[in-house]
Amino acid sequence: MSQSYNRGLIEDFSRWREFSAGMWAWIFHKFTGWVLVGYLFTHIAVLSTALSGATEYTTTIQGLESLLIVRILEVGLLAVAVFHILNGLRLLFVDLGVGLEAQDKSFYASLILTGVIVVASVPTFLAGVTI
Amino acid sequence: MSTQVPEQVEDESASETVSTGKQKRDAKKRERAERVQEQREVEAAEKARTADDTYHLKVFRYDPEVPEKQEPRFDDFYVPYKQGMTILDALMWARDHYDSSLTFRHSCRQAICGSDALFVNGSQRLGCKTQLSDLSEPVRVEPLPHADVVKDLVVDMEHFYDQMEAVEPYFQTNSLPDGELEEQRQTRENREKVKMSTRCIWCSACMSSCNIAAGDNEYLGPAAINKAYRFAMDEREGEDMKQRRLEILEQEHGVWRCQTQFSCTEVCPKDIPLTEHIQELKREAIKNNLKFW
Amino acid sequence: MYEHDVIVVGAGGAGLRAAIAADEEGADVAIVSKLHPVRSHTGAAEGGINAALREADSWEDHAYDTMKGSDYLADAPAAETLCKDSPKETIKLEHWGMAFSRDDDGRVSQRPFGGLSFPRTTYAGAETGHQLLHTMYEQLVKRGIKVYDEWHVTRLAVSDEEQPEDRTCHGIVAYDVQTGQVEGFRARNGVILATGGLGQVYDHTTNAVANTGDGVAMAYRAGAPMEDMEFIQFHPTTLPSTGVLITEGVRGEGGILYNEDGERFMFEYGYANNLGELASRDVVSRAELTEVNEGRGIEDEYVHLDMRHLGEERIIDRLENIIHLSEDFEGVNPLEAPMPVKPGQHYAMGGIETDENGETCIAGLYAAGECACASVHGGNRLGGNALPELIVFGKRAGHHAAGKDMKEAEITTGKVGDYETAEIESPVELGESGIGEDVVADGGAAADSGTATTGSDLVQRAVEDERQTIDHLLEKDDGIQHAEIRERVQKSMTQNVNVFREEDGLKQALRDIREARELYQDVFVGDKSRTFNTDLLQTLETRNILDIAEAITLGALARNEFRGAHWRKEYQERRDEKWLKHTLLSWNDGRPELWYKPVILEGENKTYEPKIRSY
Amino acid sequence: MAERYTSFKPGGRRWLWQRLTAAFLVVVLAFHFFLLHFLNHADEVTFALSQARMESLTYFSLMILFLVTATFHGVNGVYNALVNQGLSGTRKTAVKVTLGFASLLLIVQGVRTALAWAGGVPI
Ligand SMILES: Cc1cc2nc3c(=O)[nH]c(=O)nc-3n(C[C@H](O)[C@H](O)[C@H](O)COP(=O)(O)OP(=O)(O)OC[C@H]3O[C@@H](n4cnc5c(N)ncnc54)[C@H](O)[C@@H]3O)c2cc1C
Ligand code: HEM
Ligand code: SF4
Ligand code: F3S
Ligand code: FES
Repeated sequence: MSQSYNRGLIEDFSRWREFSAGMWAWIFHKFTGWVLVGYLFTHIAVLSTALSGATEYTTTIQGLESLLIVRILEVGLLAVAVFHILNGLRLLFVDLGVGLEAQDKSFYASLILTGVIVVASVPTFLAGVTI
Repeated sequence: MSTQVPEQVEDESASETVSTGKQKRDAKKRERAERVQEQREVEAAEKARTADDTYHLKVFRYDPEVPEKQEPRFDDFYVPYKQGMTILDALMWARDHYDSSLTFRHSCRQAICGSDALFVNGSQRLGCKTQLSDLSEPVRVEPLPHADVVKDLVVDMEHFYDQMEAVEPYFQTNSLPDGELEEQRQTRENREKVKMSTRCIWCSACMSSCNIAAGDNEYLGPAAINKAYRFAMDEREGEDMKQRRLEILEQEHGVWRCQTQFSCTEVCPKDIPLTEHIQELKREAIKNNLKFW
Repeated sequence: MYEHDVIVVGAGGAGLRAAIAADEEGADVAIVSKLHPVRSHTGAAEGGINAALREADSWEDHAYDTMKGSDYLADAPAAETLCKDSPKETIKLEHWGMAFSRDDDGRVSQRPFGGLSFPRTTYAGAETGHQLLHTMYEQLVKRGIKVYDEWHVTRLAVSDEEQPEDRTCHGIVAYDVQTGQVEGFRARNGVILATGGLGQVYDHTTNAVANTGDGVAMAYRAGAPMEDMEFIQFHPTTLPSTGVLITEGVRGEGGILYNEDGERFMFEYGYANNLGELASRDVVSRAELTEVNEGRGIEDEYVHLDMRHLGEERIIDRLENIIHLSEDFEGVNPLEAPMPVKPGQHYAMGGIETDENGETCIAGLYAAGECACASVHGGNRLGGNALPELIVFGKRAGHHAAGKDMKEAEITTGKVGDYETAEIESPVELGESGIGEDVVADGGAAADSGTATTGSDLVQRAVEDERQTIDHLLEKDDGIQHAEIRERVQKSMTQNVNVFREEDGLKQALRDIREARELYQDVFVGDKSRTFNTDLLQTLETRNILDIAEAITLGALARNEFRGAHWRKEYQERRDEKWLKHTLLSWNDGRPELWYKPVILEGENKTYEPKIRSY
Repeated sequence: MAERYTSFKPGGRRWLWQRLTAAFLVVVLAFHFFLLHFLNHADEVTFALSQARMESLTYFSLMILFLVTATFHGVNGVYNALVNQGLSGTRKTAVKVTLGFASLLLIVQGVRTALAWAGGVPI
């Protein structure tokens, strides 16, 4: 073992090119999951300004919400959440042993559906933003 | 029988009593012929490089002992194409005609010994089962990812074997028939159920393709889980054995590690529905435990 | 040096069964194999295992079929042992969990096979060998039997008494493929050879690349004779580019053979007016080759096997596997085009001479499986008789080597009793070329064991000799490569010692082999690395191929008759008055020595009278 | 089997809970998004509105449950991903403790906020 050539990280990082549907789904799910927990923590942090009083809270929120960048990030969050939900459902079905043969198709479907939903919600999400 | 006698292709062997003198002369003649032959081979190689009906292979090379190969590199080989040629055929051709030190495992040439799983154009395949004509050029041939390279295309399989052997991969039952001439009964349906799982040839393609197995060395991996499935689902083993098997599979690094990436199922040269088997075991394990709650 | 009671060389069906048997007897046993066990070629067997399991069947019938199939060149005690033990051993596999195909009542399925009077071929789909190999390896794991895998055994450590019958085998020498180390393995009780087939002597074979007849050649050079080597089975339907087997089932279902002109030659040219494509393997093989030789072959190489007319549904139902084989290995979709096929080497009936306990004439040396010749198959093996041979004789050899009391063998080994010696007529010198030059004589009795007194010393000597041989091969910088030598021999064997054999061709083959032997003096290994040096290993294997090719050809040249798979142009009949005897070839100071021993046709209850073999 | 026997190892239990929480989250998260982005537009969010909703016991308990399941699901997911990367030994224990602590903190903070809105547990 000791004398063998260790291909290490180079190997792992260049492999994505050869990924197949199920592996992309895994990567995306992982990524979106992490973003969501990250958001959960920030979300609670922001909300807990409520502890310091009503006005404090309202100004913080409205201040944030008026920023375009925040709105755009929210759209991103929506995309992330929708994908995670849809692919999560796909995974739940896989766990139940349903539709295993169509696992790649259902992944593509999740992607497309995510796209559609996100595009459709952009107007609502960007509504009332002051630039 | 009316079999016709084949026409011998006659050469100088017609006369039976060959003097040693003649033998020597023959030997000389042959030697000359050989040299011409060699010449031809070199020319052929040159032509091969430029001709249309050759395949361009880029093959991973590494040898810890040979200074030029200590730093891994890719070598180019141009192999003349023949109808039906597989990756393995091409590698053998390259080895026998260009570089005798080109090293890879192979034996059966018919997808049953599981020696020659390779990483070809970005996916795990059996060399002997992959037609060159199905691949785009240049054909990149590498050793299996996520395994230590011993030399060229040969990887260390020990870890894979360890995992395979960690699941008590042998039939166990408490209720064999008494007579040594009497078999255990098994329904056709049950045999059908385990059939695919018994086809595994231990090639390790699945293990190599799985990102989880790459990250977690203790993960049993799809092949070993499939092996356990083969026994857990075999009705001849009986219920208490199944219990035991599920206990093995339920370890921290057993079935729960699988993240349903499906790549194992995709690369398996024997078309074993690995993900399906793993998922079924997860459900079995859960069901089994709910009984005890 | 490693030390065990019993050392088994090879981990195919025979080797695994032998190891398990020795373990059952309480011996400390280890397997040394150049491939990991599950890579062994037993895995390739498709058809099944013959065993008389049912009430309507009997081992006597099976024995009768086997003797008839062998064209009366099998030894009855061996054939009867096979048929008597096979049911028990087959059921044992079932008890070990092997996934046999099942009947509706849950019993193991059996199917009809060529040459059998009862459907007694027990099978597991079209992958019986794979299931058998894996089931047995599982038992090995269960018992924790030590396996030295990827250790290439290169020679036996045998004492050097004058007569092989007085010699003792003390162990083996093996080369660790991963590290390049040469090590000795001392066997306190015995060494069992189970190295499998020798198909690589031919350039077109259903056998694996690893089937180079190492065990046969090693034993031969250590003094154990090779028996009936001229009997080689050729299968008529193998894919031209790889030799992958297309099962007889295709013809069974109605597949048709065509030549280049689209003629159904089996009938049109009268090769088999009654059975056509379904004639026996040797007849069909000869017919195909005749077509090719007469210029009616496709690309001067093969003929077509067409099954399209069977209809997609039926093909998928019964021959699905064939679609994959043809597509994967030949790039031809048999639903759209006929499959190219040609005859290919398939099985060696001959091998190391043993008795029905697997023992050779050298004390402590055993052989089992395809590398051995107990003689069960005689002139022709019946389909489905090789796998039972592995489990029956593998087990017996294992038990015997581990010291279990067994019934005295009826078959004799070595030059005892009723044997006759014979002259060899050969156009060229035979045997070792240029002994005494700088190549250390490979194999044979430990070259000079003068000072070696104990078994361990003897093994150590052999190790040193082997190290020298290997160092020598690795040091040489220039010469000829093994691939070229091997290719010459393989080509010549396929050309001259194939399905058709005639005197001129056989002599030509001997000349070619001689030439190859001389070239081998100049062989060099291009790869100088000690790590996984397949170049070196194949060079060593090529040496074995040379010895075996010579033995096959010599036996064929000497046998002036047509029996079983051995066809001679000059002699179109079986000649029982002269040839009811086994061909044996001993290695005598670097030269082959030919002799014969009579066939034993007396069975336990009856004598098998030679009849005309017709089906 | 006299004693209550279970071979159920945490691996399997966590796996099951990850699925169960996921199934629950599908519904609640969808509801949450819908409510806060489509029914009430983001720029209209105020303390008062939140307060109004929180004062209903149903909504309050749903949100607490939402918080707890999401925290479990998310944190367990992260932990799982790390184990999948071969995390073991003391590092694994350390990660486990840290993640556990973080979740606790998150839940406490979340509950405090909710209470602030509702002005005590709504009855
Ligand atoms: C395509 C095909 C289909 C067949 N179908 C059937 C069938 O349906 N029914 C039937 O009865 N028979 C069938 N046969 C025949 C039968 O499968 C073989 O005869 C049998 O499997 C041989 O088993 P074995 O154990 O002797 O050798 P193998 O399985 O070939 O094993 C040889 C072992 O020896 C080891 N070895 C070799 N050389 C060395 C060395 N130098 N050092 C260390 N180890 C070494 C190898 O690593 C290997 O483990 C078929 C054969 C083929 C090729
Ligand atoms: C709304 C519905 C949701 C569904 C259906 C869902 C589904 C899933 C499923 C099935 C998994 C397990 C994947 C596996 O183990 O193979 C998972 C993982 C995960 N989820 Fe969710 N989830 C949802 C919401 C959330 C939320 C709100 C968060 C954030 C707090 C989140 C964070 C995570 C994380 C971090 C993982 C681990 C990802 C990884 O493998 O690295 N999920 N999800
Ligand atoms: S499961 Fe498939 S891919 Fe994995 S080792 Fe077995 S045969 Fe190879
Ligand atoms: S690739 Fe790995 S994650 Fe599961 S489905 Fe296969 S084992
Ligand atoms: S050579 Fe045996 S599987 Fe490819």
